[in-house]
Amino acid sequence: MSIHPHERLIGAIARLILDPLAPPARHIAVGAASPIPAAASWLVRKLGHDVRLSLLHRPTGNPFTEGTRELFDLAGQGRIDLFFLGGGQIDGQANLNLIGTGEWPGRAARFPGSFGSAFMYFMTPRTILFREEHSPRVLVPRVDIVSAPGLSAPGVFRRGTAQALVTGKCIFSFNATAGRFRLASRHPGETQDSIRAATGFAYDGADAPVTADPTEEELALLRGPVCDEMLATYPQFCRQVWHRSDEKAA
Amino acid sequence: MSIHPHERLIGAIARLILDPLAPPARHIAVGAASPIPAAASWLVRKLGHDVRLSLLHRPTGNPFTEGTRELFDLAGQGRIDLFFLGGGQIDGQANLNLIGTGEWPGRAARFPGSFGSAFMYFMTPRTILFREEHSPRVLVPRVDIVSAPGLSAPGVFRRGTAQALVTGKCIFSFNATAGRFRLASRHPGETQDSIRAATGFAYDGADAPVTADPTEEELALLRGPVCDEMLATYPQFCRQVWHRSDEKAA
Amino acid sequence: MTPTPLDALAALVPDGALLAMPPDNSLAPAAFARALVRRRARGLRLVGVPVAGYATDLLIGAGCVASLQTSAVTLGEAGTAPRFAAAVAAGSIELIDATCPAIHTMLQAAEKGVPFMPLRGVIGSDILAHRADWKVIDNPFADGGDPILLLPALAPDIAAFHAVCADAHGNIYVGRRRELATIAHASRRVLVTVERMVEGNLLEDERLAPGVINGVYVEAVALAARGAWPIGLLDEYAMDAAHIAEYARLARTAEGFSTYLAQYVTAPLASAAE
Amino acid sequence: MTPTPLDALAALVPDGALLAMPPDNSLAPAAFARALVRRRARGLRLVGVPVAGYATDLLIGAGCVASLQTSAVTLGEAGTAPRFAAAVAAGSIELIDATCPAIHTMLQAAEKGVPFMPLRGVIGSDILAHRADWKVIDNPFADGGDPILLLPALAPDIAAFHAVCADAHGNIYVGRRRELATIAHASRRVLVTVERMVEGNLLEDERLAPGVINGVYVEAVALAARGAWPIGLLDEYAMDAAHIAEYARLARTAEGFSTYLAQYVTAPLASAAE
Repeated sequence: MSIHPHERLIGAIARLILDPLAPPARHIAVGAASPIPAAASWLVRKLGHDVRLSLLHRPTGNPFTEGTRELFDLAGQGRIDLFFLGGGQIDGQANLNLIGTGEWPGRAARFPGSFGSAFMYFMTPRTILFREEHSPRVLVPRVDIVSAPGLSAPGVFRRGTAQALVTGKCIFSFNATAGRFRLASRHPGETQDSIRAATGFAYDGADAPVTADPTEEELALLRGPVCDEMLATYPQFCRQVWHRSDEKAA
Repeated sequence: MSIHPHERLIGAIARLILDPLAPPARHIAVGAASPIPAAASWLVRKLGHDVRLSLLHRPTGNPFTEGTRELFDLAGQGRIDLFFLGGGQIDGQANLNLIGTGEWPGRAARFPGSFGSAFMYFMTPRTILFREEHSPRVLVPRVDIVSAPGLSAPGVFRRGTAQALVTGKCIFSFNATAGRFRLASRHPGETQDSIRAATGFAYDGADAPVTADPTEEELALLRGPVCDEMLATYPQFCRQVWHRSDEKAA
Repeated sequence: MTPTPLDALAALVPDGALLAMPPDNSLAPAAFARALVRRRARGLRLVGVPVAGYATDLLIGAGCVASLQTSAVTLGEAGTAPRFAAAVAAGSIELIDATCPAIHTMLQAAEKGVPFMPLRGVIGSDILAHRADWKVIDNPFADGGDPILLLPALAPDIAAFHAVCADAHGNIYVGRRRELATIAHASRRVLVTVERMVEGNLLEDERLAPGVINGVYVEAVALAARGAWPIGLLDEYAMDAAHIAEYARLARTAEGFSTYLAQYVTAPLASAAE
Repeated sequence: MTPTPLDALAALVPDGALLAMPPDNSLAPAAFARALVRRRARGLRLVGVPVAGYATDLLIGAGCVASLQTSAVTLGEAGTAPRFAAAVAAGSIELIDATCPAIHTMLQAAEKGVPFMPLRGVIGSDILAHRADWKVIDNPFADGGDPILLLPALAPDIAAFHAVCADAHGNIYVGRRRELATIAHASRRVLVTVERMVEGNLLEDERLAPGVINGVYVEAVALAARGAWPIGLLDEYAMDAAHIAEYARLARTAEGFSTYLAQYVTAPLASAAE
């Protein structure tokens, strides 16, 4: 069985979670409809790391009893170390736009909305940005609408910002001091030119090594125990990536 | 069976609750360790009035799932029409002192503390003050410490204040505009002089009619269905007043 | 509390009401929304707590909605909420963007009876730039230079949701979805549909009480078996993903949406089934 | 989470800790307080949420307490808390008076991660006059002339309570006493005694989950059968009113209190029973 591109993304995110230079990730929360970040978090757990996962929107066995309010309160308390965010647009200063393009409130193209991004991005020490589509349409010089800013003025309470941006083509690390992304690795099949051409914002690092494949151990964990954990919440994803379905859930 | 003085107080409080000139009492909350106000509220219910009772500190079947916080939130929302308060000292401006006498925080004699009085007194349209001991020690010209003020400066958010003060000797009504009590009725056996002598603060109305006894119907309700409701929470009170004990609770 | 017929429950909502509903993963009142469409509700000002889904998209498509305050509108795996997207493109509804914890916080302020409540974050977001009713102050407990957002209390005229069961006292079982209690506490009137009525008093049962909303907050209850459908309800039944996908497909056009309404909402059969 | 022995749980509380406990009607940690007396805890800064009772009076009498923030101290039907009254008269503890909803509000601010939260009422009370850490501002959402109290967030170092059961994940069943969740959320560390450990995961059980506090907040759990005694525990067992009355009587004097300690708290037998 060849490596599915999603498996590569999952492995790459898991390595970002485990980055020894980043603040510790003892508690990771994963929002709704995020199978790849969820799988990466499970992989870290199944690799034996002592990390707590709070996964929203499991139909039963949800970890919370006050819905998303409890998630946001946890983040407010500083008890969530790492969260994942995406964006309809993401710019070179790590600003996120989940609201829409064109005039406010997204007259050209309306996205679903900000969800909790305008809060979570400030409250967690680390955010891993994830957006599979890597195109000039998504990675723009400047977002049309800022639903959550990547950087804040001095004095504004903020625990952290983006650690990295993971796309279908590459991984960018984010330098909060410079307010700029740097190419950290490119996925197999991509070149420095293909990435440059698909990226609307300027970034540092003309080239970078190829993103490492998941190890055999990681692949075995993904296809076994990680998939087991994901089946009930993400049946479609598990079918698509691992050709498995949950007999009970079906 | 003669009328127990507590039955008279219960009947008098029930009539105050039903006072047609006061704001409607659709929802009455009764705090802990308040058998007489609780019995008066139950009596109003058993007389057929459509009133909701929230009784705190029933060991099981408590109406709340967030403890007293839910009570205070209810009051904040304006959903509680009537509450009962007492005081180690009560003065002629209806200021309450549940904290202590002498220097702060009650060096001469410390009372238990303010509980929620500094909030509830502002939040409910009506408060019935109840203190059985009627003496110059309790009913003072000016409380040593204000745990909850009877009146507030203009602009301070406040839905109401004291409707009346019920003691073991009499009932005073409170005129919030004048900031003064007026003798409304004196209990059997009391005279205008005995009340004047036992009251530390000045009040209007030299004399007043005798407090009416509970009717036969009211007494029958008190001794039957009201006592039934009270047995589990106030076994000692029910024994003392009605010579009844709860076999199940015993 | 005697159950009200579902269409009578919907009739309790006046046109123009500020109506709060939970999202598709938290006891959304789908049958109630269909009843609102049947009663031709107009000018509703919806609040998605904190996001909105099927019921909101349906009401927007049916022309019931004047404005929507929420943090997002989504059909989950079925993607974009099509009538919402069309309404935004046409500018036919007023959209008031928030962010999830801000919605929770504004309701908590109403729950507590205070005029405002603070929230961290949000500063620098264009959401704030478009909220004239939100204020940033300097934190009075810091030594200066610590801006913090204050959000006004939000007290919906009506909250509506679909729960598991109710008793004769109007107590409602919502299980682990305790956030529904805050919506109920904050709202002036609460209308609830339930799968079934139960005997006794839910608050007297120590095992059930933690998942119960006190009837003091509840104005009326209607029976609506499978009343969350096509959304799921706790462990009672799962989401009907195929139906939501069908909705998403049909609702992509105004014509398709009309077909959907005729088949599932206004048809005599669909109506009678509720 | 493997249960810790009770005395080891008490050893996790450093001298001087800001320690929050619920009152006698809401899962008060009586056995835990006795263990703190045995470990000779000193300088504790107690928070009674929102009032205090037996456990607090015991700790004050045993010399464990430097300060107490609460809205009241009472033994309920047994009357005044005698060691508290003696300590106030002697000025031997610092007493920080609050009012019930203010305690709840300060914890809710910590729960939410905001530096303050407003509360209505209180203005004109001498409680406010003695709280330099409370502020009155003019409501920024009114047109002026609307003073409102702001309370600072209160994040206890440790919260302790006695609950029904825990599972291996540290999830705690508190039933309808949901206010315990706020205490747990607001506190940096949470130590819990329970009647028993249970199999499985309490949060996976849809019937129990509404009464469960997530183990994410919980540092350690100790088994303590009848660990609320002489206080009652939900519908598990009733308050031992005779014992509380005996305590109230003995604790009226320092000598009587010593007798009580020797008999019920520090005696080898009493200790071994816990």
